[in-house]
Amino acid sequence: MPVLEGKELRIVGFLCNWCSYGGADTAGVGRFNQPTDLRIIKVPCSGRIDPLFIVKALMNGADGVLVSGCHPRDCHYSEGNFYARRRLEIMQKFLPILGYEPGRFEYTWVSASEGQRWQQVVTEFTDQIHKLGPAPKIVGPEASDTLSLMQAALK
Amino acid sequence: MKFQEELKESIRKALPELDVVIGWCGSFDPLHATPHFIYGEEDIEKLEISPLNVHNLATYLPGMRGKKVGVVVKGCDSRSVVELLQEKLISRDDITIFGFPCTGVIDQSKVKKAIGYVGNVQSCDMSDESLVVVVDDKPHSLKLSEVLAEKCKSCRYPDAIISDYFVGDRIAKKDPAEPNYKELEKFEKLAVSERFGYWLKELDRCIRCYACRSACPLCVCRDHCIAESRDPHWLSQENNVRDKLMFQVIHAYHMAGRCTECGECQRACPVDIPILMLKQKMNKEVLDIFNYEAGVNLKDTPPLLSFKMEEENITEKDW
Amino acid sequence: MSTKNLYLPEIATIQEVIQETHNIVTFRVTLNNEEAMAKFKFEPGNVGQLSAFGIGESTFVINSPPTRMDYLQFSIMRSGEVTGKLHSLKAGDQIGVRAPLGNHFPYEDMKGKDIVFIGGGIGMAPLRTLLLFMLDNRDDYGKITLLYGARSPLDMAFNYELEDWLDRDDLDTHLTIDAEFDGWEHEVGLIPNVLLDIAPSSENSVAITCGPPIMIKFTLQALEKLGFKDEQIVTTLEKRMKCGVGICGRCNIGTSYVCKDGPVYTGAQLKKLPNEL
Amino acid sequence: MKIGVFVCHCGSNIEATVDTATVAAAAREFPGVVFATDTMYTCSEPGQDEIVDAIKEHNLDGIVVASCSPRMHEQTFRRTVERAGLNKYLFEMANIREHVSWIGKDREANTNKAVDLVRMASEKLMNNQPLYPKKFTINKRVLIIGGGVAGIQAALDCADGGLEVVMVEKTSTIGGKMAKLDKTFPTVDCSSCILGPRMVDVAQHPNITLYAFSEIEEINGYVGNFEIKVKKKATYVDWDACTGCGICMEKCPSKKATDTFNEEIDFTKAINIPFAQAIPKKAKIDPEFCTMLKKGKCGVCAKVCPSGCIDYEMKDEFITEKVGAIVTATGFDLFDWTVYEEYGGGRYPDVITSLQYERMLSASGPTGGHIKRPSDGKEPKDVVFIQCVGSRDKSVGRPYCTGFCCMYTAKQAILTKDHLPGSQSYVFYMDIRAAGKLYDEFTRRAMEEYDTNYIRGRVSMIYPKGDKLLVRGADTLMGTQVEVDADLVVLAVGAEASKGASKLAEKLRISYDSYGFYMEGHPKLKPVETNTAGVYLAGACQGPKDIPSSVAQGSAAAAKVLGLFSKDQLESDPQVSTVDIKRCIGCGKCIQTCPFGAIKEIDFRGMIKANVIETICQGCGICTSTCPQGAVQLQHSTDNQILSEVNALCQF
Amino acid sequence: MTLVKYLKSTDLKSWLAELAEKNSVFAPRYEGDSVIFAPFDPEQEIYTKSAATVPPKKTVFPQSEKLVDFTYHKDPENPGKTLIDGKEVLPQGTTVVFGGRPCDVRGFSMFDRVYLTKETTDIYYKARRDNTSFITIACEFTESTCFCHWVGSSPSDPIGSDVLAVPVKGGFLLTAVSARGETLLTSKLLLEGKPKVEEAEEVLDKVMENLGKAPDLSKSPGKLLEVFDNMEFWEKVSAKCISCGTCTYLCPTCYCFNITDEIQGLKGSRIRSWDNCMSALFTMEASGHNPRPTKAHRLKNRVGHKFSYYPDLHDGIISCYGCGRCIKSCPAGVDIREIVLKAIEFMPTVVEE
Repeated sequence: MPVLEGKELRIVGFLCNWCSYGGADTAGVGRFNQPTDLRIIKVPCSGRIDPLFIVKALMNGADGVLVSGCHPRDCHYSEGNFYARRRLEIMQKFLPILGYEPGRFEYTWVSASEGQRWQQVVTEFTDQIHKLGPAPKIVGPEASDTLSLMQAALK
Repeated sequence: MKFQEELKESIRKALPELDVVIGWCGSFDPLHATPHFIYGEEDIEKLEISPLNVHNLATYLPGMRGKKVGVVVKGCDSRSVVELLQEKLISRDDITIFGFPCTGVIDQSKVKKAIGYVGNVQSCDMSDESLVVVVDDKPHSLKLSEVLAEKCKSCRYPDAIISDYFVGDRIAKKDPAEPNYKELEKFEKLAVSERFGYWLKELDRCIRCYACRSACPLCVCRDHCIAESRDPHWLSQENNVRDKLMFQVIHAYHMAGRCTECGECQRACPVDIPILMLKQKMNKEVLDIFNYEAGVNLKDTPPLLSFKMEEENITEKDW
Repeated sequence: MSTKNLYLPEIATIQEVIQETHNIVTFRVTLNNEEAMAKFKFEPGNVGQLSAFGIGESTFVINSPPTRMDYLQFSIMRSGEVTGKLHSLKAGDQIGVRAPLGNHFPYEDMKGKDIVFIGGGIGMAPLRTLLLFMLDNRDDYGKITLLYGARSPLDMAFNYELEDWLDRDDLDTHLTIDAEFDGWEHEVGLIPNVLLDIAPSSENSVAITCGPPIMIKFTLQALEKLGFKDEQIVTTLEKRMKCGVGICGRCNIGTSYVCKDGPVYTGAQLKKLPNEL
Repeated sequence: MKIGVFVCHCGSNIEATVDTATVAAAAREFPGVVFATDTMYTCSEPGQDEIVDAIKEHNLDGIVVASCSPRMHEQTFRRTVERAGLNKYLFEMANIREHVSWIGKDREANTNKAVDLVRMASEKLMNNQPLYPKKFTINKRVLIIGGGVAGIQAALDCADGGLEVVMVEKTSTIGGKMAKLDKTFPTVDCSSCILGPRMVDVAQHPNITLYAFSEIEEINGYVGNFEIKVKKKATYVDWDACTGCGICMEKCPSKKATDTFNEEIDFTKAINIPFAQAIPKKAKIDPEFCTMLKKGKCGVCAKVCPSGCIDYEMKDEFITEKVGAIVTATGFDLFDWTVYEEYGGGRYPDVITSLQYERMLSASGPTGGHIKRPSDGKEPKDVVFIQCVGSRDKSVGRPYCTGFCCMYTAKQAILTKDHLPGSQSYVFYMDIRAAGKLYDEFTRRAMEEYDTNYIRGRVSMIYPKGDKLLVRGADTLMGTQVEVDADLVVLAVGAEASKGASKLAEKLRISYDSYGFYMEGHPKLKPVETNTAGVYLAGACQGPKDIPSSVAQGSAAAAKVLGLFSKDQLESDPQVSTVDIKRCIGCGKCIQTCPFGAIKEIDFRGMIKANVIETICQGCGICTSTCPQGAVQLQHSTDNQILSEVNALCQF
Repeated sequence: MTLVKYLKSTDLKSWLAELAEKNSVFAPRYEGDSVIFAPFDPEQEIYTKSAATVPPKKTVFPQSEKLVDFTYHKDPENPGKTLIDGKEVLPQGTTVVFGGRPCDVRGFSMFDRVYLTKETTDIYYKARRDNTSFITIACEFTESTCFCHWVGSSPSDPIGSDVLAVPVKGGFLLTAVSARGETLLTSKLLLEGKPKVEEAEEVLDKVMENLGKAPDLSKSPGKLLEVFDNMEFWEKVSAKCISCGTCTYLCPTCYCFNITDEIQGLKGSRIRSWDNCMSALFTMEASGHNPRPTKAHRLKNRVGHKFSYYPDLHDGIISCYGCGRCIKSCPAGVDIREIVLKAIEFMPTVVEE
């Protein structure tokens, strides 16, 4: 089932199991309303996230990617989010050269108790992606397939 | 070159203790050089030092683990050696480094552009300032500065940073002290859709030969690159520009904080795709965020393999 | 020129799955197209490419004999992605089959001779097709000896027919394992050593051997000691294969393409090939 | 793979905003899914039975349950599929309650999202592999780090339970902070009378090996099999021979050594035994003050020692101990209050800490239990106690409440009156926190029976006025300014993590908060566990605690250790990294980044390869995202599993 | 009588535009700094001076093509029952390739002997081969990497082509060298060619003269087998090889491929893509065993295949047409000519007993 045409954009979240996934659960338990665009992939630790997953998601058609882990120093594995912070930061700074607007990908820290913060993060990020609109998509085998679509869109 | 004979002498001295020394010699036409493997006395004479020696010979080192290898390096190549040593991909005890003052190498694409057709080069005479290339009996005079590789124009490490033998007089560090990212910065100013379209158009002609990776001295996965593996299955074998671009992102990211910008990826590309820019972008950010440059200090750790509890230059989004 | 699509597999249904050992399963399959199944012809030693669609193809010998055509039997040892996927399939699931491919055992040339089969581990699979074929044409051949070895009884495939083979009067069956094992009543020892103990005569004989490279190496030495000449030895080779029809270019040893010109080679043929196993 | 999908209504919790029947119908179209249904309460007994039956009936070898958060019921369903004979890792959950039905009311969008989450789960499941735990034997010895009351309790409980205990204490005596106290609240009984016998028990217990004046140098290994390197710091006294007679201390001419046990309200000798009841009661030389060690002259102690145990050449010694579990009970230290300029920043001798006051009150202390002003040795009349010094104060980076200061201040006010009946105590406080059995009654006694003047408000300034200190503060209840001419000011200084706690945490590979307190496994349910298997917490190292809480935690940690050791073998979590030896090129990047030291270099047929020690690996996956060729894969979160989830979301 | 026509350079684009009405037309043009074959675009300049960076191999043998599309069909009544169907995906339409060189186009004759034999017909290859015409430009210049004359070809070799275009002043002399070629030369834009025949011949003579004398490679099949087991020889000649695939992917005669599956959900494809014998993965078996474990083994196979095995199987025809791309584009300067000559000259050192 594709995203709800016109209503939703495709937003992928990578959340660490110990803090942010729990934070999202806490938000759920607290019935904190959130936009429906985001789909969450659970990983054990933000340090597990290869930044290339983010690129893969974008190139495969995601409009936005959100990563969330434990606050620095609170990592369940003590160091995972410190590595993650460096790697995610560098990828975030890199993406614009490929033609993805800054803001398509964000990362943040949310603890298991911060349900409200999670609600805020999801709401703001979804809003941010909707403001940017759909991300450029690569279609078809040849560059011309995509380029002609892009040109058509400009007209 | 003045110190060529001196270099040969050093190699002659070191060779008995070594399995092989890697340098350069002439190739299929006078405009090209090729890596030259010196196994014995008889191979030494062919060695030539010239601005045609584009190849970064450090590329061969990780594949020769366990052998005693001598390697002749330009300043930029020596940074690859440093990075390899730093990552313990080669052992200092096994390699002997021959350094010399490098005044820059020639970019063949620029020569091609300047002359037009270089299929049949009959001779190529080089001086400090210029070169005269004779193609089909017609001489073409070119200023060296016009055809110098881009990386050489802003070179900050003309002398090998690490060497066991250094021949010739060291060149003092040239200005500018900061890497030159002017072209990159120009590109970054384009509209997002233009940037996006640019890469698709450029990567479209990629033939997935992966010479970019094979020529990279720091692509050490070699036979186990994830470009062709199914577990993990990052890329499909389908003919699509998406996977071609994805591979370049993978390469750039795997090089983040490790790339010394030797430019071999782009030079090796048989269809001249400007992929170095992606690595430059990564390096620019690495410098910005971590104040780090790869292959300069033996004791460094690549920034993505380490961390600080407090990162001075990372400002996280405030939600 | 043929207009048949070399790469389009026949869809087949797995009728039965037999878990042979912890890492070997056997599929009994029939082609979905009944006409194709009825017309299907092959020779002992021919191989087939099995497809797990979405993962890929891998080569296996057809180890049932052409004399028993209720189904085609393939035994699959788990080693990579395709075999991993095949191992997860169950009866009723569908796979693709491209067969027959490759050459076959020169069974015509073996008529009237004594036959010695020497199989190690999964190497028993290619021997099985020829063994059953010969048993089904028993009068054409002289004495038939089978030596089948595996690391342990737990690694021994085709358990369900070993008893029958042992019981037969017209087949001299020897089973061996590498090391002592509780309850094992047969021989213990490495195949080449047991072979020397059995010491089949080389006179008017053919030895057919298949198994892991190291076993082959020492078995060939043992056969030489027993007086077998290169022409009297037949073995099969394995290579990474893709097309199965001698085009894609990876399985060659010099001029010989294992997928098309093999997998069956005599000792004499092997000696003529460049040394690139 | 044959997958069964169960979409849970959770009563109306999910069904109210997600059309579960539609989700199940959509799931039937997914690759591999051969059975899909919606159920009322999947976690209920009939719900679970339905899964078991379906596995049998449809020959399923993978299960997806779309219901609540896996943090809620993943374990439950894993047991269910195991009951049906499936490996428990051939199971995935889609969280359609906390992440879908509870956070939005748009039924269409929710249903659509739930379908996506189920697709993601089933695509991942197709890449799952059965995983099996490995069994390994354990060394049933326990290391206790810190010999305060929490550590002592843990050690004795473990030792009484039959375990061999190794206790490492960094000072030359056990007893910790409690040994310095005069009396304890709310019973006002003698601290050393309660603790002393427990300390003796430690010394005499056949199962306990005590290393005092020692520190942890290195910790290797994993739960069940730790290897500890202990540094026995040089004491310059052969403790095997020392009888603790104290002659050396008596004769030592160097009298200006720092007396840490007495909180530096007096000096001690360069060779000293901290206090009379010290365990072990052994002398040690403080090299900073010993003229023999500094200048090579003196040697008095060696001359007078009847057992000849002085050894000026002594060096630090390293001992290796093998244990199966570790209890950290490193306690707390006091906040450095001298940052408070308004209290004089340490310049006024008659402004002291509560712990210094405690030593002054103690009969075995340097003043012999007499309250004397440090400046002139006079008995004070007006004593001011200031609460919350370095507690509940964001301006000094200590926003938390130390928790026990209210109580000991009340105790000290009472004791002041007992010692000096003519005295008057004043307490400046923010709130009275007296939540504990008999606690509130105790503070009331201080106010009502002992006439302590409790003033709710902060002190803004202390400055000398003649030989007194003028304490100026606000009385926020009266809305007035208060000034007290005090003879002595006692600061209730807050607790912080003990010095070196963070360094030790790094060796233990456990997490700590920004104040250096160790992180428990779960704030409610795992108060004494850490996230590193086999490492437990007791006492104030986890956060400020009073004596009963510390003791309770000591016992709790001991119970955990005894529980752990009740099995002869442990099972390791199979969700760990494994190395594909064929793909590994031995670059060592994984080794470099592993926070647990779980990856080691091995030689494989002459090639360097990485190897994961399954029992050490905690399953974070940093190695997997570090390895450029994907040779190290974290089981159950492999690249292919995550990629299949990404693809499931992005390519449909 | 052979059909000859004259095409003015200025009419080239119009002519190709005419051809593009019924065919997809490929022509060489600059993309970045390299010349590649791309769908004809009247807006872009066509490059005709020398051989393209990448040969037009992909027009008949694409870098990656679908062989089979397969679908898992679920039985709506019983989701447990899944049927698979696999459909062949055959290429459609006709193609005209303008601007290949004789060495590029003759390369396909090397494919033919393998892909179109009596027993095996690769119908995908055949479908493209039968429907692709080549208008080949004979070489007016030679490059230092050219050695077509060593391997039995020449700068005007018509094998595999339909029309041969010889550069003459102001345009090209077009000669139909196949029946299909004649049908391509019907445009009104083309002028009578006879007056230009002589000039064209002169051009070709001059080129041959420039190429010089070719060494005798007839002994290469035997000599390469002789040095087969001399690993020191192969290690030395392969030392500078970096094991990339540039030589194979740019080679007009390299025909090896890989077959892999890709699947999304219930639908997927079986894909054939160019493979590269210089990669260790080419022969790596699932067990981890690799019969060609080092680059020396692999380069030996590449040279051996072209200069020994193929000629042994196919009437002595060397499966290299001397385009020289593997030399020119090799990032490390490996020169296949040098290796073959070294093998031919190689004298095994006789060890005295």
